[in-house]
Amino acid sequence: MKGALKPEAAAELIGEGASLLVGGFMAVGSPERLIDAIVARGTKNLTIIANDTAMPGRGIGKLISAGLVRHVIASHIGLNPETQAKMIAGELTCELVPQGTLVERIRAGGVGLGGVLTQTGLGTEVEQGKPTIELGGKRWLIEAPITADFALLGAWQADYVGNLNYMLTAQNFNPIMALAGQTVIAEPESIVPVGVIAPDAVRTPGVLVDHLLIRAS
Amino acid sequence: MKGALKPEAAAELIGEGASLLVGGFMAVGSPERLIDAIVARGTKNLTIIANDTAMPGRGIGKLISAGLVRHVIASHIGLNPETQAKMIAGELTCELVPQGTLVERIRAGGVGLGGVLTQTGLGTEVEQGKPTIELGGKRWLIEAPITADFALLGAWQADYVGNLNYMLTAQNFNPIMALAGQTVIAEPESIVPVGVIAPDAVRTPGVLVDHLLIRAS
Amino acid sequence: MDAKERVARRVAREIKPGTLVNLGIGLPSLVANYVPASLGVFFQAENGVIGLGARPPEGMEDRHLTDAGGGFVTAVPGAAAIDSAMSFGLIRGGHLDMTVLGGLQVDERGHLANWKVPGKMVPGMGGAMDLVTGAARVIVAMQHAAKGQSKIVPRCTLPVTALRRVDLIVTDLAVIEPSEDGLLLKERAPGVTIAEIVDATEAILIVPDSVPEMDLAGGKP
Amino acid sequence: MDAKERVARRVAREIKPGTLVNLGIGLPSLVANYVPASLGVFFQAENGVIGLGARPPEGMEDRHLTDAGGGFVTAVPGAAAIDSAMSFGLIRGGHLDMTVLGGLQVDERGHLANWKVPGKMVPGMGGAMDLVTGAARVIVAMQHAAKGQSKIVPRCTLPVTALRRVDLIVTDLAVIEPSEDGLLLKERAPGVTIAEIVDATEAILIVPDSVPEMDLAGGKP
Repeated sequence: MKGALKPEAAAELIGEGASLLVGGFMAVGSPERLIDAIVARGTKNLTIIANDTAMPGRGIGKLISAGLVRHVIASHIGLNPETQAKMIAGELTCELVPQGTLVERIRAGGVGLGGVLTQTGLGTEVEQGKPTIELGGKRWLIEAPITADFALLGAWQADYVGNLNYMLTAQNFNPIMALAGQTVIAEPESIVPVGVIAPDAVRTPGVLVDHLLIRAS
Repeated sequence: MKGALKPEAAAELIGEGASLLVGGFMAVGSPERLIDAIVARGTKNLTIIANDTAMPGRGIGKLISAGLVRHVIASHIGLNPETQAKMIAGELTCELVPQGTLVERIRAGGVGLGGVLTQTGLGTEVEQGKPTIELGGKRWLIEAPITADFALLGAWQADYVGNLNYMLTAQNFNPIMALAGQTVIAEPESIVPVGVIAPDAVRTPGVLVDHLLIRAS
Repeated sequence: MDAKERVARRVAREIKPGTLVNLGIGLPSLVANYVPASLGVFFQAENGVIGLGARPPEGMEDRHLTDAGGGFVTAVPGAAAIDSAMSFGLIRGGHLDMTVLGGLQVDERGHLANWKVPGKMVPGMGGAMDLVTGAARVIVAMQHAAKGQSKIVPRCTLPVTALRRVDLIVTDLAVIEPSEDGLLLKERAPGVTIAEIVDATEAILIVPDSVPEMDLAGGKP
Repeated sequence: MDAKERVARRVAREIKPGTLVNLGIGLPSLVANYVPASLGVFFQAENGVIGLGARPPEGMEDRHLTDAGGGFVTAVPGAAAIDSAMSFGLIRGGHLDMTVLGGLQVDERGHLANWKVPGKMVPGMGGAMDLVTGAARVIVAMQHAAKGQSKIVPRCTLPVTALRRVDLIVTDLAVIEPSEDGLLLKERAPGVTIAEIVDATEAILIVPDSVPEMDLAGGKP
């Protein structure tokens, strides 16, 4: 862990065209201050990989509204009409992935596996163009691993070495995405001394975290 | 969760020839009282899937010494000379699996994936007889999922609905094995009222646990 | 009792004690209202909680605790917070005893379509494909018809959610069990005749000699 | 300074501040003794802890906290307890900056054999194959020879641990870097001549004009 950054400094790390894994489920558990800083900077042509695009005015929805997103990989965009409108207008493209497949693809990317063998999506539009394999007497869809330039996480607590934990359903994709970003930036709600988060309470080891966002003023 | 069983009653559930996932790493985190009960009952022809076979007199080592084990799937048997002696004598067979592959195969079995695509073992004896696949410009070994009739877990605390947590390195394979046993029996060091283990401290949800071992007298 | 309540009450009868159940948003979520706490059922919200509870008291909502629709919820005593990998591991690994989902169409093969209306509604499948593929039991809870059109059809015209045959369809008019032979009419809503059901159903129904009325008492206490 | 200490001290020089390092049992585990705490290095024990510390004070050992060899250890402030899936996810996913492992043989291709002597020693590979395949940097720390036999050989006669070329070999006599062209002699132990090293090595070594002595000061503070 390299230290704590101001939101503007964190946003500066992210160049145009970068791919971002963004934690959160309908913006619950998303790093809002970091997203605000990216919006303020206006970094364009982003690829966003996340469960959903939230709703206008919250979480990833703010990136969509600001027109900064070129491609979305998500399981659900139904509660953000702007995402759908921009998709129809050709301003962004969207790959829809079953939620369980999405999280497993990110995990595979993060833990060095070559892909995911799942039955989810077999015989549906999701199967189209993808390889399948017969193993153990069943047919399996082979889904590719996902990694990204950055993982942007929302956390509950962080300690000075970057260990993270999460609160209730604000956990969701965050600990999995922590494995799959080339650079990992976490926005905790509080930063506590080493030892306050006991070893068994850590959900994301600090060795995975490159930067923390400084505390909110 | 169906309630708490005496060790003898738990051992009675396990028939001859059953396959058992057994948590623990060199017996740290293994369910010792449950193992003692199986030894007392003398259930034969067991298949044991575990990181290792511990050492004589501890954990899985007691099953080996009692001659109850027909087949072992493990990453390491080097610290139990009896396992090696029985293997050489033809009393048991042994499949050696890289530790990371082993845990991932168990996870795949537990979470309904068709296999594991890994580079570990490529070009070594581990590859022999197994399919490989080319994906993303790399070659991957396809390793089969593992499930078993039972998962026998060592835990730190359980609550009345079977939620479990673990202590430090006694965690190891336990939470992964909880996913992959047809019947899951957990031996906690203490059993506490519902609510004592906060939702974010649960590592194995009680819905995965079929039986707890009653408290030690 | 309105149509939705009827469906929710009937679905609640299917829930067995001590099981893990996932309820979809909308109509399926109403089922929880008719499952007595004494049943010891745990409801899963796939965004990361086992032991979903009712709405929180006014002013006590926590923004870290929502359901898969994004609405504030509570957690029951004994609840567990899990990440998305564990959540879908439970679903895909067969650890989820039942899922109750809404439907746009179900066909004579028992195939469900519930995630897309090409050109009109492309919200994404969320967790639906994993749920239908992985849950031990899949129940579709929906209105029998929408805008005068039967939702139970010979063959789905909308994109299907999975190849898996769903286990039961519960509508405001009937309970129907997809089987290898086709759609078996099991129960009718109180006061509804077999003829009315057949008339409202585009798919062919297998009608046995006896079709009892639904039991709408809710979950078995 | 005995041979093992010499190897451990030299390997310690390779460790960069703030990194995650896995030390194998035996000789490699000694490396930790020469890495100053100020470096902020976290040691991983693959059985489930990041932030492995020294041996506990007498009488304060906890049976829930051991290393991959089963010996009692401590955890440093900031340690994290992880399960085996996370532990090997870190290893396989390239999050482990360095592993230091013992060796039975290393050959001119840089292939390591360290898990099996057919017919003699069949302990199982434990985590070795994952570590050699997945770690960002693999260092082999071993005696140059065993029972008069060079452990650095033209081609491994023992079963290899992985196809991956290891990054560095540190022995009591020399530091050798496997490269595409072969085994490059980088450093010699204090007082040891190039001729002695070449003589003790069954494999062909590429010997540059200048081969400096090892720095045995331990980790950079």
